[in-house]
Amino acid sequence: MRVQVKERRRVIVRFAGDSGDGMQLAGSRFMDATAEHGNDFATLPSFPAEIRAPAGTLAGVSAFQIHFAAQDILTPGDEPDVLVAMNPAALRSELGALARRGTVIANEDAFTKRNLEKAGYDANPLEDGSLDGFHLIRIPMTSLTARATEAMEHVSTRDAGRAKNLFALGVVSWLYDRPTAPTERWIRAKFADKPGPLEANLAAFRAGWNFGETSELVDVQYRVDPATDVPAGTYRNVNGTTATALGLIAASVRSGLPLVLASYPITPASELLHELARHQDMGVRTIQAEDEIAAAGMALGAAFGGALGVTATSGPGLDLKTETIGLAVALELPLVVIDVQRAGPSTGMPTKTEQSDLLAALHGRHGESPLPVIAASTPGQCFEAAYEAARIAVTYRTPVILLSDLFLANSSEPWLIPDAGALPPIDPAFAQPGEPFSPYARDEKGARPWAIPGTPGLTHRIGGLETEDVTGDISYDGANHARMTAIRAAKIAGITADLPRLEVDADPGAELLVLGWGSSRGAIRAAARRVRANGHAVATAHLHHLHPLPFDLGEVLHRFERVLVPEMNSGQFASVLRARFLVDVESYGAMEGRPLYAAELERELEERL
Amino acid sequence: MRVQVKERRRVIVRFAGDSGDGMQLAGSRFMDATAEHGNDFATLPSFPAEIRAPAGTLAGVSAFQIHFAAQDILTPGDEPDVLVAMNPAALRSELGALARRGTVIANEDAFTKRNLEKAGYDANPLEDGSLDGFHLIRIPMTSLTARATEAMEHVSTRDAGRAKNLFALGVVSWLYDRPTAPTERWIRAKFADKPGPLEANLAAFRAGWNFGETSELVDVQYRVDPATDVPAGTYRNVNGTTATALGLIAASVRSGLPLVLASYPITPASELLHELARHQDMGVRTIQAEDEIAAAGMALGAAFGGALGVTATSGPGLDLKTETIGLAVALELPLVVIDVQRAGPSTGMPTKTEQSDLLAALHGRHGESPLPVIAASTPGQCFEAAYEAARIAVTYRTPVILLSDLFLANSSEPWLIPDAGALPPIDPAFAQPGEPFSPYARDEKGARPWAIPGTPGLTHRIGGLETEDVTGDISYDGANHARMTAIRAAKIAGITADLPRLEVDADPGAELLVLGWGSSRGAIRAAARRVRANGHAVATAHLHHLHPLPFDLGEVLHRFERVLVPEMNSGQFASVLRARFLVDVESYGAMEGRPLYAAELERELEERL
Amino acid sequence: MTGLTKQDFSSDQETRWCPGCGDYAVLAAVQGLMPELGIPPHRVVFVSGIGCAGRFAYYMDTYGMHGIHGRAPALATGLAAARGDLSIWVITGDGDALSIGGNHLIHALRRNVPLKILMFNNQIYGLTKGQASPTSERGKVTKSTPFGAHDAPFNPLALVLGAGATFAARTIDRDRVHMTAVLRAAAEHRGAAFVEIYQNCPVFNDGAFAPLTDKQQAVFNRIPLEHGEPVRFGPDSEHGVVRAPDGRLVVGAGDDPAIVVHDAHRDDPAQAFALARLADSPSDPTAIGVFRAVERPVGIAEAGAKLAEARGSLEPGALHDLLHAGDTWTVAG
Amino acid sequence: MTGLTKQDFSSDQETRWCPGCGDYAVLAAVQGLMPELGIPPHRVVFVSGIGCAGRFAYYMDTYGMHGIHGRAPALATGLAAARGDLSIWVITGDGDALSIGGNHLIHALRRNVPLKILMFNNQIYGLTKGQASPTSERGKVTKSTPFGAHDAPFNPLALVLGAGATFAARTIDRDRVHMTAVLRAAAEHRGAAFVEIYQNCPVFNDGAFAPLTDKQQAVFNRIPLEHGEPVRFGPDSEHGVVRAPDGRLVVGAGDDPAIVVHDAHRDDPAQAFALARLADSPSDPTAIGVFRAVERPVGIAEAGAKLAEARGSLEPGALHDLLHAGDTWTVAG
Ligand SMILES: Cc1ncc(C[n+]2csc(CCOP(=O)(O)OP(=O)(O)O)c2C)c(N)n1
Ligand SMILES: Cc1ncc(C[n+]2csc(CCOP(=O)(O)OP(=O)(O)O)c2C)c(N)n1
Ligand code: SF4
Ligand code: SF4
Ligand SMILES: [Mg+2]
Ligand SMILES: [Mg+2]
Repeated sequence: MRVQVKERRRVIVRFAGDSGDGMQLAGSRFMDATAEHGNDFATLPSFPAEIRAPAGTLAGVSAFQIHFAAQDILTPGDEPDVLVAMNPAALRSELGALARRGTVIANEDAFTKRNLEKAGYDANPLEDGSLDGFHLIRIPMTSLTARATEAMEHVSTRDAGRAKNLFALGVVSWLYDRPTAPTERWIRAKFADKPGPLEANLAAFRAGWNFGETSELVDVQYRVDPATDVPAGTYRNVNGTTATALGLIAASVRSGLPLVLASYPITPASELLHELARHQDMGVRTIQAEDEIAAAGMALGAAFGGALGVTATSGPGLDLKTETIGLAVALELPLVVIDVQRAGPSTGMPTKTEQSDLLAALHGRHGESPLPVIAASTPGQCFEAAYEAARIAVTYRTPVILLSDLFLANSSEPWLIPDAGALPPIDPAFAQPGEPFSPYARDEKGARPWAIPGTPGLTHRIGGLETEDVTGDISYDGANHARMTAIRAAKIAGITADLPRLEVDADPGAELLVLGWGSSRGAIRAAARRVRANGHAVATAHLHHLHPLPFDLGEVLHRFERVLVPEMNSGQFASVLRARFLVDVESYGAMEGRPLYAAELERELEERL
Repeated sequence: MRVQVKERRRVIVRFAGDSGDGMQLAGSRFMDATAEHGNDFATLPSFPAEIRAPAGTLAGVSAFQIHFAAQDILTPGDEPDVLVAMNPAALRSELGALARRGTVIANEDAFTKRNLEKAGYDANPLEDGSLDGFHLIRIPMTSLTARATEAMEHVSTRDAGRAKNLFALGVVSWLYDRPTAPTERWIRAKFADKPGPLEANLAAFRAGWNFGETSELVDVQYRVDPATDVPAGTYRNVNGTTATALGLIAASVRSGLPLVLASYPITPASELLHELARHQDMGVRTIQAEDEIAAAGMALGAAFGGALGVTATSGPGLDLKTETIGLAVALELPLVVIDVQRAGPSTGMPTKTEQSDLLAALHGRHGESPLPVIAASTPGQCFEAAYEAARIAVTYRTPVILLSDLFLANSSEPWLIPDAGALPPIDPAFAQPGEPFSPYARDEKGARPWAIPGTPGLTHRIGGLETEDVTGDISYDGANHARMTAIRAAKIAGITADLPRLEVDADPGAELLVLGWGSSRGAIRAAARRVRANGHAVATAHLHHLHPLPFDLGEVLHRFERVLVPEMNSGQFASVLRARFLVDVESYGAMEGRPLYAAELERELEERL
Repeated sequence: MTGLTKQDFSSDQETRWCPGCGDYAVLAAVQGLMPELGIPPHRVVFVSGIGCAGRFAYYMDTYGMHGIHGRAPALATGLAAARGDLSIWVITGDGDALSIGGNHLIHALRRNVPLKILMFNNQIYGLTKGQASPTSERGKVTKSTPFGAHDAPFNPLALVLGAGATFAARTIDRDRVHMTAVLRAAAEHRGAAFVEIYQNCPVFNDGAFAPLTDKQQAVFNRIPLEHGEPVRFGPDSEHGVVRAPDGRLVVGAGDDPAIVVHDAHRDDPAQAFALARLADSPSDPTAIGVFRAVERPVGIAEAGAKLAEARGSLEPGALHDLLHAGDTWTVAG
Repeated sequence: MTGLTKQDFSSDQETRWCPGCGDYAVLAAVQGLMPELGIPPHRVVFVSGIGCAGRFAYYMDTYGMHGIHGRAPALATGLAAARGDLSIWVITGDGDALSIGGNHLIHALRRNVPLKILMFNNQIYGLTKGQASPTSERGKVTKSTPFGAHDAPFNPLALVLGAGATFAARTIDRDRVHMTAVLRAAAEHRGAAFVEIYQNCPVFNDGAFAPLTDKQQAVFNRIPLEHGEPVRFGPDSEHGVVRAPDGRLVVGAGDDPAIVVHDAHRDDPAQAFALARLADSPSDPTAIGVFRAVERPVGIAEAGAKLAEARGSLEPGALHDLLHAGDTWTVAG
């Protein structure tokens, strides 16, 4: 039979199965094929919570969502059009998200009595009509994979059993007409010296593809043309973690400062430690410290020695670094502190995202200890954000807190690779022997000299006790303390002079400004796009510098009737703006441990238009 | 000759000398005599910074200031009328504070070449006319003390040498006609079994008194009549540390909960540990933990066991307790965290006061972790504040941060002793065996059950991972997380219902409201008194609950044209009010490591009137 | 016997460890031992840190607190200070106890706080998916050490003996009988008891203890310690731990006259220390059992008793008197 | 010789310790030793914690960082990781190192970070004016323990040996010659060196070490350790440390054939541990000198070297290549 081919502008697919089913792998392969095909895309994996749950249970479900389109897109998407469910638990935990009349591709072999029970189904949803609202495609993937691989000499039944994810991938690849070459290439490279898995995976993938082509079950194929509206250049796929690592290494190379990352493992920040640990060849030094306090201390000690000192963590670890960050404020040494936010309070939900550490980053230190706070907005932008954090830390001799979050860290998108040579310069400007030297003298930016051990003639002592202006000697003088407090604050506030004016994307006559920070960027822009499509005028702007704020922000806020700040917390940034500008900023806070959805923001905006 | 006697309403005396000179002792004796005499008073000791400085140096100066009056007074006073200077360093470091045409009583024996050098004088200020603007009384205290004690059989020259502070005390006691009995009583008790010091001190004290009476150097005696406008009742003298300790013990006794204080020493909070450690007999248990993290953990562990768990610290220690306080927020267990603020950032100036930990107390935890914050306003009020902190912690099953500061901790004033029986009840309301029980069910106040180990049938587990509403089971459900976040916030916000409306002391037609919190209370009221005496109308109010805020605060703020918030920081509380009420609150921040002065506030007020 | 059963100590929470995880065996052993101790569930408290091991507390139907990473000993110390009437157990991992929690561990042991501290040592970070721990051997390749760990590991028993632990023992997840005996001894110890449990993590560090658990190798590598007995091992006790002329403990013949006799109750911890240092990693013959068990004052308990006493004997007027202590004066109305 | 003098290492800051404080003696000894080491002041860094001892850093005319309480070993570890070309010294107190800083101390030693850690042990909290420290003896009355400390103290050398310290020594503020020799040995050690210095605090704990410093008593109480020498002491070496039949080290006669010969370079730390445990408080005969000094890999330094190397050999295009690593695709303009 001839299948009809339909066109689609944008599609969202979610692969879901047991942690053991290889869904992340299937998703990643689909992503690479999609990249090669030339669509724009964004992806979001979701892993089971901390502990490995028993196979087949809801707690054990692992999923990978990809949003791809013929135009540039901004988020991994809210509601999938297609859900691949490798077992009942996957179906049950993910079905809620599926779009109305969406497609379910289920591995019916897995819907055994035992598995149904484990997932908490009394009846088989594939049969009891509960899926009538959806387009259900049942495929016995396990047995078809087994059949496809049987009688292959190297293939064990175990190999066959573990290849069904490639079968699913084959089906979906056909469904959206993805190129098969990248996947086959990958399989060959990956299993070069493992003939069993190699043959099994190849066979399964092809079997899946052929099944799509021949089976009557799948009667439409969709075409999603390559995106044409993306800027020219060379791209690669990155998630936030990789982009952050690259940004730090770039800053290290460009500044000539060796990179020393001292961290203590914590989900989701650990990945950055893992990633950087592999780059010894780039002169990167990673230390797994005994705890977060030590990690911050080691990074600061390295900075004293003239390195780019970085420490990365998540909420609970940020709490522990507080005192040491305060010391860095007093010492006025460069230090980059990265907080990959997750849902709190306390241990909270370590595998869920949130933006609720903002006020802790701004104010979570005793005494008057101001420091710059920067927030990354997309996976790819993490590169820029990390680079900027390093630039400010080094230029102003100050600790900088870079806020990322679990969503950014794990989400991937195509990234336009920047020209290494064109990155803004970072000059450590170490104090030189022979120059007149006082430890707390200041340059025009208010920064003090960075005189590193080993420099003849510049021996000096610094510490956490209040220091005398210029000399850096210990001082208990009240007037000096007031002066130093003002000097520290002015230095940080002065960074504003370095910052570009705020980019505002405003329709003529727009009365509502939607102001975002951090990972809500994509969702906000997507929502704005939609309300504009509905014919409304709206303005959006996004902040990457949360302290100090862009010099023209106040003026921008006053230009609009209403200002809405969507954030994954209870309105923390909104309160900062209210205090600073006395503007009645409205806040939309979502705290469900997931990224903001374009759809919910669309609703919020519509209500206000 | 007959000395004339003049009347004074209020007098400020500062005793200053080397750490070794016993100034704190002289001052305290003077205070007790003043209390017995019936004046109202307030005192403020100031100690040399952390490390013992070499004798005779500026860094080694120790001082004690007392403000006493025939009317009720509010602060230890700004500018002393009389400065007792036991050596050149004392004169040099304290003279700046002395009132114009004030009196200097100097121990001229100590103005030797060596001491003058140590203090950095090239010429002897007693002779070079540099004190012409003041009324200078030179007394050879060392030699007169020696003479007064010579030939006493038990008195060694060492005893004599160390008694000159009592000579100075005698002079000043005569000058202000203090009763001598309390001092002589004290000497006899203190040195009961040390005949040498006993005789020496008695003789020195009397010699000083007689010197005042007979010497022509001192030609006026001042009378400061007993204060008549203080409320009736039984009084004792307390500093903030003692009052806090008594408040905690009272809460423990009234609630029936044993008091467990776990602390790690830190200036100025250590004193509370020392004070409470002495009260084993009241069922108080103190633990010196290995660090502040452990201290917070131990207090929280004790709370789990059904004790009143308390931990006390200062800025750097508060930083370290952050994560554990966040755990307490998640566990919803009672915990009292006391922060005796000192000047930051980092180690800062450990012996100087400040109010700069407010935002850290409010926001210094990752994630959404709201908790009540209370601030003590005077040394005596620390009793009430500590009691209230315990009451709220127990009633609402929440950590509470009580903010005090170094000034409050060390400053003393007469305290009207409350009736133990009349203190508000504190009911632990432990969950009882047999009652229906879910760990995260809630009472009408939103508090969860406190089911302590040892209770049959109520075994349960709690932890820092997000908990399911009611059951308390671990939950990674997004909707549940949003609900729990809201529930935790609502519980804390709901405390407002318990709080009295805000007392406002407003003159008819007052347009300026001076709103204070913490230890600025006395200075604000004194300043208001002065501008009123100058015929201005002004309003004052003082907050003891900083989160949640009194329900009528917003309405109060809007009643006035202008609102001024004086605080010993860069305007932290002002920013809280601006964010919450969008009122253009003005801030006056003094950050010189000293309490606010009534005089500077008077100036600020005058400018705004 | 108490009429209590294993079920009385098993909570309704579904266990969430990976299939084959050594933690299951420890849980079974503890739930099996509890009824024998004759302490009702409501007098037992499990305080745990964060890690796979930390989940243990949820599976015991006793009072429990799942604290924060590394702080369980501090939380438990506070509980012990407030309450002398409970049986308090701390569950921790090698990272939780020795990395972030090192300070609290050594101080809880120094103070001899009456806690039973069970450290599940899988020589890896399990919960965070496979980084090196302070007990990971030098050169180990993990997610955080792709080129091999370059630091030497702790010898946990040497560390705790150095900290003054009054009870220190080591056992193995796979040996239910041995583990139960060691845990019972810990439960009966008056002060702080530290038990290192070699625990296999099949996912991130499988087989780390094979030399001690694998049928073939075990008999040659396990050196069982019995108080008062010569330290012999091997299929026919042909090997033994002997003291060399220079004073060192070395592996020698089972019938060597210089064979060491184990004395767990000896005041001087030096020999226990030497036995602990026989092997720094379980690849060599390794001593297991109770290394040290000595009576020492339990300061916190004593003070705790004083506390209770004081509370008990508080006069009605005590608070009034305290408030009025020292010089007071009265202003007439 | 280097032409450097004591003055080259003395800063212009006025020393602010109490009159008679033992810290002065240590400062003098260190400033006296430095020139001999032949390292110019600008290659020397002193990192200190908070406490009276912590002020030390301000008095050395070298690079210095006065950190926060207990964290000096962590700060110094980071510095050592970034820089292999410096001589890094950590100055800490008994509270700074063993109470709040315990975890960083044991990990710095485990990692064998090339730091010279000098712990000024005055068995009290000096700077905060007299609370108990983890080395204060049981029963000690202090501001924080008005009824006497109820916890047992740490034996610092036993603790650090348990943590795997490759160099552990003890000396006394009052013995300039001994202190200088021990500090020199520490300076020459390749890895982490821990030196406990008994330091008198005349204000809050005067005479704590009198048995070892007082002319009369010292000869009877100091047990000097010399590598390769039998451990003898007393005016005429009439006493000695001997190994009892049961293996314990005890004080016996100087001519006892079972006398112990000190071996500081021995791989097995058990004997050093036993010597450290001879006395838990300096009231009894106490061993002083270098207990252990063994060569071990200095992981952080090796990695540090790799780091420098890698930086050196970075190709110009390296960053460009890294950014373009993996699958890339190009969109035509
Ligand atoms: C303050 C803080 N830092 C880091 C973490 C992340 N974390 C949780 S468990 C763990 C270590 C787990 O290893 P281990 O203690 O050996 O326990 P296991 O999982 O192996 O049983 C870490 C680093 C955390 N939860 N909190
Ligand atoms: C985080 C923190 N906690 C507590 C303190 C207060 N503090 C300063 S030094 C010190 C202990 C000093 O004792 P030790 O380390 O023995 O040094 P010493 O003064 O005896 O030389 C303490 C508790 C602090 N500065 N920072
Ligand atoms: S990761 Fe390892 S330790 Fe953790 S549950 Fe799985 S097997 Fe057990
Ligand atoms: S308090 Fe003690 S340790 Fe500190 S400086 Fe004075 S004498 Fe030295
Ligand atoms: Mg582990
Ligand atoms: Mg000390």
